[in-house]
Order: sequence, then C-alpha cells, then structure tokens
Amino acid sequence: MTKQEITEKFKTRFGPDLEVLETGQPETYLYISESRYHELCEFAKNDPDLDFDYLFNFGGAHYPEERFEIVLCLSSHEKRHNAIIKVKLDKDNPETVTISDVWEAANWFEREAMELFGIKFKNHPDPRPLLLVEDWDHGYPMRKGWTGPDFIPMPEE
Amino acid sequence: MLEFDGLLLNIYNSLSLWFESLGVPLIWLDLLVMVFAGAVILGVIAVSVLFLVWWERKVSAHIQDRLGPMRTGKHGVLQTLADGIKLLQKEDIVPRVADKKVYFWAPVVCFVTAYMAYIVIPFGKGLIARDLNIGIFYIVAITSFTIISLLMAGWASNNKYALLGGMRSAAQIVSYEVPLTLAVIGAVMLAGSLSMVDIVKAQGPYFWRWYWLPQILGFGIYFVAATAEANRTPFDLPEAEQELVAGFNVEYSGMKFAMFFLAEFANMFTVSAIATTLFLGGWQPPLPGLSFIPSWIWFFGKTLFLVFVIMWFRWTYPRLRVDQLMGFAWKFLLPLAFANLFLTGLGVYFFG
Amino acid sequence: MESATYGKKLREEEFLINMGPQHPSTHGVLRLVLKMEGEFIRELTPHVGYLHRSIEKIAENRTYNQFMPFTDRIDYCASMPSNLAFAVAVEKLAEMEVPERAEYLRVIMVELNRIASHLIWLGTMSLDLGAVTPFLYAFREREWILDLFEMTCGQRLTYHYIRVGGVSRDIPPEFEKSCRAFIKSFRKKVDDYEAILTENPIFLSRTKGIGILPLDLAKDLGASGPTIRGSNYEWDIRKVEPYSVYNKFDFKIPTGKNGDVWDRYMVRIEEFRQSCNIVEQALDGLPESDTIRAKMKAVFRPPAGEVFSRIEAPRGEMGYYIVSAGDKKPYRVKIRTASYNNLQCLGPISIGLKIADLVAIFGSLDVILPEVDR
Amino acid sequence: MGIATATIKGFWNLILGLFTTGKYLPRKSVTLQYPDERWNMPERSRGVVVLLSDPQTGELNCNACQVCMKQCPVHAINVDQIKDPETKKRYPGNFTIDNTICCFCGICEEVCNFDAIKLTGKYEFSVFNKEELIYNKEKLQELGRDVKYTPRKKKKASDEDEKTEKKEAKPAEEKSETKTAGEKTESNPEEKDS
Repeated sequence: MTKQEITEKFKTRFGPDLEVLETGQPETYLYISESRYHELCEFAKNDPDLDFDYLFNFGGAHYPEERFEIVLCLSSHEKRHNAIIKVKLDKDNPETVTISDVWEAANWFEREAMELFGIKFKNHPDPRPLLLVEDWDHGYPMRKGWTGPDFIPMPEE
Repeated sequence: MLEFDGLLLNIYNSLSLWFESLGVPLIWLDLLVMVFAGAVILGVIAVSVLFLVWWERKVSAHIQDRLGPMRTGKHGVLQTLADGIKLLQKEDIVPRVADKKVYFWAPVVCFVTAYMAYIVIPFGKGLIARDLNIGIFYIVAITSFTIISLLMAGWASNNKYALLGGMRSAAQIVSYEVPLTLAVIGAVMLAGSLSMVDIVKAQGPYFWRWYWLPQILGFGIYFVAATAEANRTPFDLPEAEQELVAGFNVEYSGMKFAMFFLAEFANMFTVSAIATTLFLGGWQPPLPGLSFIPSWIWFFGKTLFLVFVIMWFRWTYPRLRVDQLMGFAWKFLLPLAFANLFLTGLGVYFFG
Repeated sequence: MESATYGKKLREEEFLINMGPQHPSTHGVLRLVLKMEGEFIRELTPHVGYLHRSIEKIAENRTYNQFMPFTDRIDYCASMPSNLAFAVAVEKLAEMEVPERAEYLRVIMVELNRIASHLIWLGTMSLDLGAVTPFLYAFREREWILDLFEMTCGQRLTYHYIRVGGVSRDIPPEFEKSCRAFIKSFRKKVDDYEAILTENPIFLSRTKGIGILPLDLAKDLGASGPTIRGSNYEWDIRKVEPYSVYNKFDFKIPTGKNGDVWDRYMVRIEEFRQSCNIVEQALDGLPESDTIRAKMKAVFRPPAGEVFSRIEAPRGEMGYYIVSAGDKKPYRVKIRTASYNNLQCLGPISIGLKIADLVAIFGSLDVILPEVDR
Repeated sequence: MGIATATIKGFWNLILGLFTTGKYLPRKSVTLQYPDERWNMPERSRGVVVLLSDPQTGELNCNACQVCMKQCPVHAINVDQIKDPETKKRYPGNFTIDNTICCFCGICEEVCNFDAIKLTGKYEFSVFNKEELIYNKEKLQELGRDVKYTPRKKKKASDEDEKTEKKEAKPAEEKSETKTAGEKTESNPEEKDS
C-alpha cells in the first residue's frame, strides 16, 4: 500500500485521535493518542490490508519540556510497507499499556524503554530490568539532562 | 640385535642361578623383577604420554594449517615437559564444598587404572611385564574402573557441570564397554586364548592372516567403542568443552588435573595398543622378511598409527549428543557386535 | 557424609544451572539461567546487558561524524554494515547523493564483511558442536579479508571506513587483484567446509530437526536475516527495499525449509556464495571516478526531522531511527539490531531440548552480544 | 534398503571429512611465528598516533589549532595553545594523547590541515604502567621523528589562523592520491593458498 492509502486507512478508523505528521520521508508518520494506542496496534496487526506483522523497532524519546514519546517502526512482511507510529506520553509520569500481547517482540523493547526512560508499561508480563546492572540507582540514563558517574556531556561551543 | 626377548630371559636365568647359589628364595627375585617392570612401565607411560600430547598438538596444528608448539626444543618437543612442570608448580585448589577425600582419590584411581592396563600389553617379543593367561580379560576388567574415577571426580567436585559430566561418562563408558568386549571376544575366539602373547602368536607374521581381515566388523566396532572408551571426539561428551565447560574435571587444577590428562592419553595409547595386539598382529612384521626390524618398532608403529587415526577423528568430527551416543551404542553397535560374534562362531565351527 | 537409608526414596529435583557470562559457547557475555531436569532444559531465562555501553546516549553527545567510530563497536564482527546502516540513515535524513563509486565500494566492503562475519559464525558454531578444525579454517580465510580491509582503511576490526556521504578512502591499486584471487579461492574453501560438515552424519544428527523456529514465531519476535530465511521465508532488505546499489546486482536469497539448525546453516553457507557473486559483479562494474565522498559542509547539520532506515547486516536487519533537531548532533538515535530480536527466539525454541542442543541452536542463531546490549 | 544406503552414504561422508582435513595436513602453515617473524604493516595502517615534524627544521608541524582535540570522538587528545608574542606563531604547549582511550579511528589525521598528526603502523606499545600510555608532546615527537609522509599543499599563512573549524571538508580524496599504498603492503596473499 502507498503512504496515502495507509494514512487513509488509519484515519477512517481513528479519525480525531490521529495526527498525521508530514515529513519528506517515504514512510507514514502518525501520532496516536495514548487512549487508543493499544487498539491501533491491534488494528494495524490484524487488518488484512495493513498486515503490520513485524514490529521492527521500538524506542522511547524524551523532550524534556513537552513530553515523552514512544516510537514504533512497523513493517509488513507480505505487503512490504512501513509506518511509524508515535505516542505522546505525559512528561512527568509517562505511562501506557504494553503491546507485548500484540507483538511478542515488544517485550524486550518495552523492558529497555522502561529502564532507560522510566516509561511505565501496564500489564507487562516481565517487567524486570534488561540492560543495566542489577543495582543501578542513578535514574533513567536516556532522559535528557541526565547526569551520572563518569558521564561527560559533549562540550558546547 | 635390538630384540630384548632373549636378553631379558638370559638375565633372568642367570640371576635366578645366582639367587639359588646364595640360597635366597626365588620369590624375592620375582618381586624384584616385578618392581623393576613396574618402574619401566611407569617410564613408558610417562614418555609415551609426553610424546602423545606433543604429537596431538602437532597433528592438530598441521591439520589446521598451523605449526603448533615451536619454541621449547626442536619443533617444541619439550613443550609437554614444560607444561608438566608448570602444572606441578600450580596451586592445588580444592573447592570449599568439595568432598575432600573423594576429590583427592579420583585422579589417583583414574591414573592407576590406566597404569595397570599397561602390565599385560606386549610391547615386543618378550617385552611384556606379566603374561597373564587371562590378559585381555584383565584389561577389560581394569579399564572399567575408569568410570568410577570419573564419577568420583564429578560427584566430589560439587559442581553441576562436573556432575553432569560425571553422569554422562558413567553412562557412556558402561554402554560402550559392552560392544567393546563383544568385539574383543571375536578375536579371542579365533585365537582360542585370552593371553595377549598367544593372541599375537596365533596371528602369524603375514598381514593378511591378522585378525583385522576376518574380524573387519569386530575391528571397526572395537575401534569406535575404544574411541568412546578413551573419551575422544566424537564421543568426548564427559568433558564437552562447549557444553559442560570441562565436564568432570572442571574444578581440578595443578597435578590432579595433570593426572586426568595423563590418564586420558595413557588410555588412548592402551586402546590402540590392544587394537594392535588383537587385530593388527601385535609386534609381528607384516611379512616374515621384514623381521630384521625389531619387533617393538613394529608394535609402536602400528599403535601410533591407530593413535593418529583417533586424533584425526578428533580434529575432523563434531561431537554427538548424549542420547544419540547411547542410541548408537545400544541400537547400532551392540546388534552389530552380536552379529559379528555369531558369524565368527559359525566361521570357527566350520573352518576352525 | 551420611549414608542414604536403604529403601528411602531418592530425592529428585530440577536444578538451576548458570550458563555464562563466562562460558565457552555463549559467544561473549550472555548469561542463561537454565532450569534443568537432568540433561533437559525446562526453563530458560537470558540475562543480557553485560556489554551495555549506552551507545545511544553516546550518540546524543557526538556529532554525526564523531559517532561513526562508535558504530564500529555495535557489531564488531561486522563493522562495515554497522557503519553503512548509520550512513544510510543520515543520508536519507539529509537527502544526500552518494557518488556511485563510493556506493560500489560500500557494497564490496559490506559483502566481504558479510563473508567475514559468517566465517566467524561458521567457526564458532562448528566449535560449539565440537568440531574444532572448521573454526581454524574459517579464521584462516577471514584473515585474508581482514588483510584486504587493512590495506584499504588501515584497521582490521573497527574499520570506520564507510562515512556519511561516501567512503573514507579509495581502494589501493592492488586491492582488486587480491580481492578477485580471494573470491576465486574462497569458493573452493566453501566446498571444503561443506565436505567436513554438511553431509556428515554426526553433524546431521546434531542439527536436523533441532531447534525448529516456526515462521509465525519468527515473525512475531521480529527475527530477521538468516534466522527468518531459515524458516522458509524470503525476506532480505537488499531485495525488499534495495538500498545503496543493490538493485543493480543479480543474486539469490537462499531460504531453508523447516527452520531448524541445519537450515539456518545452509542459508548462511549459500550466502557465502551469493556474496562472492555480488563482490565479483561489483568489482566488474566499479565505475572509475575520483569522487568517493559527497561534498559536505564543514560542520554537518542535517535538517530537522526524523528518519527510519534499515539495511541487511550479516545477522539480520540493522536499523536506525534518528531524530534530528537540525543540530550538529542527533537528538535521539535508536538502534535496532538483529541479534536483539534473534536472541529472543532462543528461549521458546530450546525448551524441552538438551543442553547440547541449546548450544547448537545458539550457535545457529549467530547472536553477537555487543549488538544486543549496545 | 533406505537404512543401508543411508549408512553407506553417512560412512562415505565421514571418510570425505577425513580426507578434507587430511588434505591440509602436509600443507604449509599460514601462521607467522610472531616475535621472530613479522608482517609488513600496510601504508594506511592506523596504529599509534604520532606528531610529525618538519624534516628540514625538525620542528613540529602542529600549530595548536585544536581541531583534532575538538573532533576527537573520545576526547583522548589535549592540546594547549601557546602564542609566541614576538613571531605571532602558535605552537602546542602541551600535547597529550591518552592511548588508554584512543580508539584509533583516524579522525584527527583526517581533520588536520597541517600534516601535524598521523596514525602509524606501530602496534606494539604495551607497558607495565597504565600512566605510561599517556603520551606527551616529546614522546609523540620522538615517535614521529622517522615517519615518512607526503606533505600536502601549503596553505596561505593568513589562512592558518582562522582555520580552526573549517577543515573537515577535504578528507579523503586528496589523501588517497598522495599516498600510494604501494610496496609496503601485505606480502602477496595469494601465496598463502599454495
């Protein structure tokens, strides 16, 4: 499916909760409101036209003044199209639901975002930390403005 | 000229005459001879193991387009000695939770069994420490002790990897003992004797009369089972490096580890020596005309060739899985060994 | 020690075994906590993170050009594709044209690196299965590739060769001859590996029907590269979304049938040959030109925006999601590596098998830990 | 019959494996006996970083523009800039490279406009004390004393002062032409196969 078709497909279903991001990129970029995030994921996976059966990439991002974001890069094995779904989360208390019941691959990605950004995923089946040491207590390192032991920010000129 | 056969007998005879003239009972002389033979065998083991370890490294290196040890001595011949000295100096670590006594005795048992098997191996014409009339039977009995030592080591280390290795080795050696013994029986039936010397003599100095030809199946079974007995790839599961780290000897260090190592190579030599004795005519030359070469050179030549083949296996093949290993022994080798036994029996009945 | 009372039932229990982080066959520092029942695995929990260097955070504190050497370290067995993945992403973001000669050089290097990476896989997997010699043979051939890389870019492991906008240096004059000679001799070497392993009954019994990865599961877990191709699915970014100049080359995508260890092995063995084909075609078609790097401003500032791109690295798809704020350094870099997802397949497919099978399966997945931990 | 053929086939493949490994047994080894034999490092090798000196005057080429220091991705380089009040010439007061964190990426060499810094083929620099790995100016100059290099075009003297940030551009093209990685490269790899 082309970029327009994918956008239309999502738009007809989610309408007001959806915000299409205009970029010069060949992929579809969408913002979805947090409340319908899980529903959209299920739709994206199960709809026969979209058929996004491949969660390619998943990560958080931090915009300290505004929001947290989670970014899903979706891909379809059969249809061979891509889409990037983004969700805005609260800047103080980022919280959303897990989508590891939709794509199993989200499990580790969410664990990673959980410990690096401090984003909470409700109903996550295995919310243990993944990458950092077991007794890590220096906060969430991927947040902007984070400092910790041995961290040297790039010198500003 | 280089034969020890008559020489040793002459020395013994003259010594016994001298002892008689002194009035000392001959039992003392026999004891003296035994101690002497024991010491010589210890020397043979030490030298052969030192050589085999070096040779293994060289064979593996050249198969893999490398050179192997090159520094100590010419082409690294003294490398094993240097390693041995290093191991001697190493701290002997005993895990705190280990079963100390068993932990200590396991390598000893392992080495002693390997050592005892050498007693009945005829290294050349008349070069045998003790020509027992149940020689081959004795060897089969003695080598079974290896299981106990490996099990002891695996259990006493109190390490899960070691335990898995010990259990695997017990299962493996017990299983492979059966086809091995059955394959040996084939040769014994043809020779009509259990004595190692008699088996060699029965084969005669013509290489097509050796038992490898009538016992080709038995020889194959024996060789495969012997490789398994000596814990060599593709049957080296007890110490499967990539699965169990080092298996039963994972906690051992220093000289205790060296003793396991020594025993492994001694066992490899033993099984090859038995194969030579039973199937390749022992010390006898392939043709009577070649008897100007001393008998022990023939023996060592054949044995080392077999050792080389075992090494060649190791550097070519992957390792079997534990259940496949057992299945292979019980479902494939054992029926084959029985078939071989049956055919040999028929042959002996009709042509023997 | 108290002796067991006669007639008392012996105690049976499942026991935990800690495989790694220091274990010969965990290819780095993976820790697997196995719940074993004798030789059988009942539960498997991977613990990763021992090599976590927070490369994503480092990326936020470096300029685009400065970050390039760090991409070498994401997958140090295949640094060229790691370089390329980042370069492709930034070029897509900045809408940059790369000189054609540079694209061809990139393809040559990446495919040679694919061979080198697969050689490490071949060596370590056969080592895991107990065959030591193929390991040494594989490293013997890899050495030649590394020599080729060294004469081109000066390093043997962390190449830092492919840059944003092109490549750092042109190949030296003797490269082509040596490369062709390598390809020629390497084809014979692949036959040697096959003679030792492919049809060997011991190897077959260890790999056929072991660790079958169903296609559904592979898709669900996001498996990619030879792992999903082994499960009989033709999925290769080089064909699906051709990047660089891959659409100019003629090559096949090998696939397996059942998704077992042997299939994944055969896929990679076949990829050796396909990569050889690509390198030869690229050498034939290498355009003569002096420019090997696009003109860039002194301080490179890509436009604000975000980009998503992926390439086919030896272990599977390596992708970048980059957010740029128009600054000279990226605002956010999310690296997607193939091993991260492929490692997740290990648990489901090795439950109920033996510890020896686990080792074989893990070898066949070709997971490299720095890529997982980043 | 299936079992019999399978057995024979399996047996044959086992033998084939033995032949394949046996084939290499008599071949010449491909390894080097390292401290006794050494390989030639290619011209482009990226090893220990050195500071280059002018072959005539013996002075450092570096004029302490600090570009390498700013561009170093791991902050391994530290340069102090000293301005001679009389000649108005700049030179490095202290120039240290921390080899414990240097990643030998070669960026410093690429961004340098004055042929001042170069990565050489030296690779043996193990020491017993970690602190000895922090090379100072004298040490770097000493290492770079006999390193050959092809000087690039001299820039106008007036340019040099402001050229702190503008480098970056002329990276590879020029170099690949000047440095013909010729004779010094690897002994012909084809020989290894024989």
